[in-house]
Amino acid sequence: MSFLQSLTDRERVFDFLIPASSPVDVRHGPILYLEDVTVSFDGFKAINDLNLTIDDGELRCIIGPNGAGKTTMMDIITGKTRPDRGSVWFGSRHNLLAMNEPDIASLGIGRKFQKPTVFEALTVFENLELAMAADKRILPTLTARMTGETRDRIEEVLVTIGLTELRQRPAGILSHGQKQWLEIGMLLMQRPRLLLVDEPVAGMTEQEMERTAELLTGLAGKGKQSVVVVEHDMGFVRSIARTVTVLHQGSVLAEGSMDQVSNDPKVVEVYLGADPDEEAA
Amino acid sequence: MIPSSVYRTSRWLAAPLLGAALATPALAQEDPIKVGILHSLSGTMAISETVLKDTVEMLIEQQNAEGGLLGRELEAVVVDPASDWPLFAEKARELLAQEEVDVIFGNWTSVSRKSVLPVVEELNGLLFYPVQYEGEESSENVFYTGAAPNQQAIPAVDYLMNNVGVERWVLAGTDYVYPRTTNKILEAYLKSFGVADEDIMVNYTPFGHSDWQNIVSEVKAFGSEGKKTAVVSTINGDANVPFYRELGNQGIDAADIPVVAFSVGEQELTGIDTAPLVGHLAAWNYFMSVDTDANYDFIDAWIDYTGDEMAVTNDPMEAHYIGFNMWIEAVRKAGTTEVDAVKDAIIGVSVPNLTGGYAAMMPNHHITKPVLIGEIQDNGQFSIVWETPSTVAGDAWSDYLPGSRDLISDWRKPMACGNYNVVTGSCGGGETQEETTAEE
Amino acid sequence: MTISPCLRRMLVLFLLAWLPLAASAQDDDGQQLLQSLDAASFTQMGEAIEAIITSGDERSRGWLEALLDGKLQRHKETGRFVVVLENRGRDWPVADALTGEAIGEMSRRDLDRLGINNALRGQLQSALAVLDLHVPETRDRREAARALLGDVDASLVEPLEAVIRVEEDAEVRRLLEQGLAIHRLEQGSLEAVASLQGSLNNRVRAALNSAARSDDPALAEAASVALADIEQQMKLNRGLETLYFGLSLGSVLVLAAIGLAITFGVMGVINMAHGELIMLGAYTTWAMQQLLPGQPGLAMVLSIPAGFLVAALAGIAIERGVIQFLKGRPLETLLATFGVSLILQQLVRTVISPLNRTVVTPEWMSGSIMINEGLSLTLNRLYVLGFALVVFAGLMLVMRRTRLGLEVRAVTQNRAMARSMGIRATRVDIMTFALGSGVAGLAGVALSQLTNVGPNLGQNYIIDSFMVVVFGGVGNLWGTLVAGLSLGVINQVLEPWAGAVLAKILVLVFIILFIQKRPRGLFPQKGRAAEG
Amino acid sequence: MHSSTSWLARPFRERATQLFLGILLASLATVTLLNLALPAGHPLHVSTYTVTLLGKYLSYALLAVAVDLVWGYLGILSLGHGAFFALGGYAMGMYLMRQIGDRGTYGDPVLPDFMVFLDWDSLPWYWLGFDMAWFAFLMVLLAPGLLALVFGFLAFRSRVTGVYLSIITQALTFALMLAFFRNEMGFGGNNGLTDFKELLGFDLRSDATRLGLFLATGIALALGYVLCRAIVASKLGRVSVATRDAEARTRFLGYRVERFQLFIFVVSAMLAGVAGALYVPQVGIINPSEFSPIFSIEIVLWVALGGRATLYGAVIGAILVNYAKTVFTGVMPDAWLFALGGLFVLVTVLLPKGIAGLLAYRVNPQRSARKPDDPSTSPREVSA
Repeated sequence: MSFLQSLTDRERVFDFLIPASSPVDVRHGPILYLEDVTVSFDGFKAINDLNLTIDDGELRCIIGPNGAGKTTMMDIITGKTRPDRGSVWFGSRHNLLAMNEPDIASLGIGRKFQKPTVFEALTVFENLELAMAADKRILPTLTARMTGETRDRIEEVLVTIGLTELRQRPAGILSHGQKQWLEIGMLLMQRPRLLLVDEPVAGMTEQEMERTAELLTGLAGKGKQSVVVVEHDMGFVRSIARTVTVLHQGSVLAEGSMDQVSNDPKVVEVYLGADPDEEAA
Repeated sequence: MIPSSVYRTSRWLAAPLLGAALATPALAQEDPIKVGILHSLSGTMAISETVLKDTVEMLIEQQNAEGGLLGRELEAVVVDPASDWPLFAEKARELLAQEEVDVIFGNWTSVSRKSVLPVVEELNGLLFYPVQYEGEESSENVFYTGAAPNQQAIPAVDYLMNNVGVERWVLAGTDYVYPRTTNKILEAYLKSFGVADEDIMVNYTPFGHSDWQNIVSEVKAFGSEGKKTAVVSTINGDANVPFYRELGNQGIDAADIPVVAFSVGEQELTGIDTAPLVGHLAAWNYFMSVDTDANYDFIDAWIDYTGDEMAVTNDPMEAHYIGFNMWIEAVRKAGTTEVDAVKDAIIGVSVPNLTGGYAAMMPNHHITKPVLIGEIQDNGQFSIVWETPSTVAGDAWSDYLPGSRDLISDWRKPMACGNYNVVTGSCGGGETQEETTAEE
Repeated sequence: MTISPCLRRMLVLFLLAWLPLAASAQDDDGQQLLQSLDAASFTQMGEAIEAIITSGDERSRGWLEALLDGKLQRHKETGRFVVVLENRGRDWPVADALTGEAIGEMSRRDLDRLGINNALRGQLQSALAVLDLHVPETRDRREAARALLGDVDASLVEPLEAVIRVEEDAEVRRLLEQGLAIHRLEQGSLEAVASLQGSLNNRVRAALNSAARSDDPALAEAASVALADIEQQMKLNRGLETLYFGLSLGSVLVLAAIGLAITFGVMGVINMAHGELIMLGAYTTWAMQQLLPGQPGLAMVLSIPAGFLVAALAGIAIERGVIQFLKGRPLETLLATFGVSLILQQLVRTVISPLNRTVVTPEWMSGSIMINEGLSLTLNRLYVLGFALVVFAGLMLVMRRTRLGLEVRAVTQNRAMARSMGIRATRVDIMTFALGSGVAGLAGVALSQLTNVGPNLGQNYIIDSFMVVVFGGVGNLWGTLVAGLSLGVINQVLEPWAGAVLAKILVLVFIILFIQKRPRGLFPQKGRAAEG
Repeated sequence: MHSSTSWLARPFRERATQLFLGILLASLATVTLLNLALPAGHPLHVSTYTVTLLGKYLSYALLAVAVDLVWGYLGILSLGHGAFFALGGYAMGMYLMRQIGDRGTYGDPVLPDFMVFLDWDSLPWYWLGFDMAWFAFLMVLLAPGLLALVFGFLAFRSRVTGVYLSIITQALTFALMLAFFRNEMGFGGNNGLTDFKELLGFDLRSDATRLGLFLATGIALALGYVLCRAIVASKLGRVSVATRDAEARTRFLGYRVERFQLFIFVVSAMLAGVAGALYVPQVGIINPSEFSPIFSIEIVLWVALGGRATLYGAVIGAILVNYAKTVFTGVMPDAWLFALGGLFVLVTVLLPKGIAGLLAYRVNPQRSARKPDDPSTSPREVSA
């Protein structure tokens, strides 16, 4: 929101008055709000004046050719990369650009990496345990003990991601798809308000894909999680998407329902006649 | 050093018992006499110490060829403390407690001696230490066959002052206790001759220092003040090669600024291209070039033993030669290898050295030595240019250090004290203050 | 050291009419002269030396030179004087001092050396120097003239002026005039100061310094003014000198580290035996000199390829024998190669010797080149500096321009991909490791000219090498170059006021803090080794 | 209360830990018995020499455990842990020096000998307080702890990782070595501190004291082991493993990774300090060579040899290597380096998981096949 607005806005509470852990304020609709975000890596503009708004409980799909800046965008939201310009707000209270990864995570933004990253040396169960929302300072972590309800919660998630019988095996031995799920499971444990899911179905079989689709659609909803999915697989996107955003060269090319965008000539041009340099970049 | 009178008496009581224990049938007469050799065969000090190990082994071989000692064979027990100081202590303990050797020949660096010292004293062993050192020590169980500062450093400086007319001094050394102490002594000594502060430049470098460019050029500048300048080098082993190379290359020749070294002998020179060093000096109590039959015999024996025509001998080897013969003498005199007996017997023993004179064991466990100044020649040998008229007795406590001025050492009974303070009239840590420290 | 009047007299005579003197001496005269050399005190010996020169015996020069390097000796029994031709070992080949013909070997035991001390050496040198003023080679005449600086006194003035008149080489003339000026200055003449203005020569400064201390206020004043002026010029010199020292030290670091920059930086192998590979290179140089006695220069040149080869082969052996089994576990390579380094060290100790080996410096590498009287660069280090740059350039070429370099980079970036493109990754690994090791060998060849050639050689450089590579940024050759040189210069700049030890400490602290600021080194790079 | 301490009790419920403690305590008891009960001549008699030797091994073992904690479970390869060990040692050494009192050569009641003959007139400020045991023992923990805190804070905050971290830890210990070599520092330079007389009033030369020190070291090792085990078995332990294997991921789960790293690093440094403090009175000397980078690398080798990320592996490795060293240097003085070097090469090539891996396989093949802590698969390895 522009500076003037922010002054006139009577509801506005100044950042420094808000404890970082305060619940996200979504009374004004959007849970995520990117404005004029630009970031460039030695000259090459990865994100270029990107504006994006995700509403609370929405399930949004983001598509776009390689180098469109999908992953970079996620890095910015999760605090891994600092943009050169622009503002990123979580709800109407939290300026994400002022926080680091752990803060943002504990604020309720969960992320699933493009390349599934789970803790291979730890068991499936332990992976979920670590992900679980809890006091993550040192001493509490040191003295933490497994309570009944946490165990139940973990079991419950194990069921959802269908890894119950593998719970005691190290995550390292899981198949690619299983790892994908475990990582999604870890997101669930985090109880985030906003999930950023990067290519969740890469390397999955048909059935696995369907189940993932159910999972994600089930997650999203008013007052529950909002989900942002970045995906290449058009079939998958069509199966879950309500609103689709097309990124190209770091900014929004088109936005709308799947049919709208797939009929958009610009989009078609980008996808069919995408020039090789872009692909490479 | 003896912690307290109580402890001492208890040890005097223990000694005879120990003697008895050794005399039990467990050790029959035909058992060999064990000689421990405690020299680094690996690590940084191997360069200097391996030859000393070989020397002792050679001496033992010779002794056995002459029928051994007290009708018994001599047997060498060799261990490798690997240039690792704590390991020295451990190995010393192994030699004395496990192997039960009758005597140890060993150590090179001060720190290794310091780490072995408590062990040798605790287990009442005998240690012959063959290297020139900083002094400031006199242990009941250690015999110092190397030079004390007054047997090397001071005569060398005298020579430079009187025979070369040096007026400006660079005291360059490796940063450890031997150079530190020696330079302290020399500074005091020089100032007692009215040398001004600005005419003395002191410089310390780390072990194995390899980049001498700056220091050498400083020396060069220091030497261009129109006064005759000399460098007194207590630079340790490995650092010497790059140092001398740099000297040579920056064109400092012995005629302009002579360097007199206390740690550079024939052994070190084998590793250096000596051509540019001709005329630089070293002060020792022995040189391979010494022109005596005893020396030639020793050299021949050594060359035959090593099977290397080019093998060289050096000062610490002579020290072992002397120490070994002294021990043999003492054992013969005492009729036993039992430590306390030998300790008493060895004082006053005198054996021929390799420079045509005799070395006698003083009551302070140091020996008498001649001091020689040699100039480096292009064949890696030294030509002797100066020599003390008579031998000099080793001084455990320097007269030029405030702390030790009043200390003397005499291990003959009844005094039997390594650090007797002539002022307080007490032995070392004045017992008078014992209680006060006990309380604090 | 001043030359005694007696010697002066003969020189005057000798110089004024320098037609070679009548060589009519009988052998007994020679015997006589040598007899007198064999004197109790050095003073007597000094006189004997003068006697020899004044005798004008044409053998005198040979005798004096033999005396100078301690090779003029007397047989104990026969009292026969001989010149030792080779004085190593126990039995020495000798030649008769009088007749000059070789007479087989003598045991050093039966020989008595006519020893001299520095004072006599000085006397001999200047005496020979004066004689040298008449040799045809300009270079030698210059040397002689330079050697005379500060050794001129009254009796030499006239003859030297005579020499100057006929000397055609300007440099020799200048030096001799300077020598005379120094003499006049010692005599307290003011105008001498003027003629010494601005000379940076050490001896000149020494003379001026003592003049500045003289009781004649005018002279002292003038001298100190001249000195101050000279000091001004020296300042610049010192600055350049320090820079040179720094670059030279830096070049050593670069040489030691550059091989590591490849094995470690590019392959991600933490090779603790790198130092020992350097050591092998150094020993190769030594071995070469043993094989080619008397031609250190040739040996030096040959040992460059040889050193590379030996180290490279050793590297291949290590790669095949150990590292190939540790693919993907670079850390284990640290452990295994540490074991290898222990073995290599002890191997050298047992096979060759625990003692250091002598590596002779070829004459074209010893000494220094004079930029001006006050600034001269040590040659051996100059060569090493150049060598380092050449090696670096060579490596850059290999990595940038050759097929191997391309493949290496490909494998580094993405092994699997490279494989699928038909690059034989294993072969590339071997080649890369061999290359890195070979370069370490080259470093050894160079280091043999600067420091000990002994079993511990490697140990002294391994830590520094890792520091340099990491400081420069792993896997970046330029980084290594810049890092090495800059660390060298920093160290040498700090040293004069901080002292050698503190300087090193400060450099280390600097590295630590720098890595805090730039956790990827000077030139961060993407790639396998940089990840994590 | 209970909830906050139960994590410490956890290890005692683990079979492996019980086994380890059992073996350790049992061997302590046997050695004591064989040393005291049997006469010197007896074949089974354990001489005081051996006891001291074992004591030294145990202190090394504790050091190895400390290293394994950071390397095995946190993925931080510290090539500078010798520094913390040495600092602890120096703290103890300074106390022992002060205990000599006026029994030094020069009989100076306050100044240690090396200060007297390099004529220092007064005790430097940092030596004050070391005549008090409690202060010295506090320093044994604080000196290494603080160094680790400052160093770790800088390093982890700026996310220095992998080989860069390893090398600057090496730089750290190297710098400290050079510093302690300087005689101006007032730590006895190259000679270090030696010729100790007594500790807490016990004569260091008496066999009883030596046995006591040996036992104390054994206990310390047991406690240290339990502490590390407790940390590793706690959730914090799992977080650190997570950090080791996927640092970024851990951050995105909301853990402040750098703080966890710092915490464990400091704990480990303090353990190393304790090890050093127990080492010094038994070997009777502390000097800068303990700071030498090579020593720190050796420590890592013990751990690797024993088996990384198992703790007990570290203990086995430390004892084995040093025992080998003792034997070889005595039996084959000229060739022992071949043996040691060969050992390192063979073990790393043939037993990637170290001896512990071998044991684990013997005990329970299927489990060891999937040993969760096995770091040799972790991505961080590439850089570490």
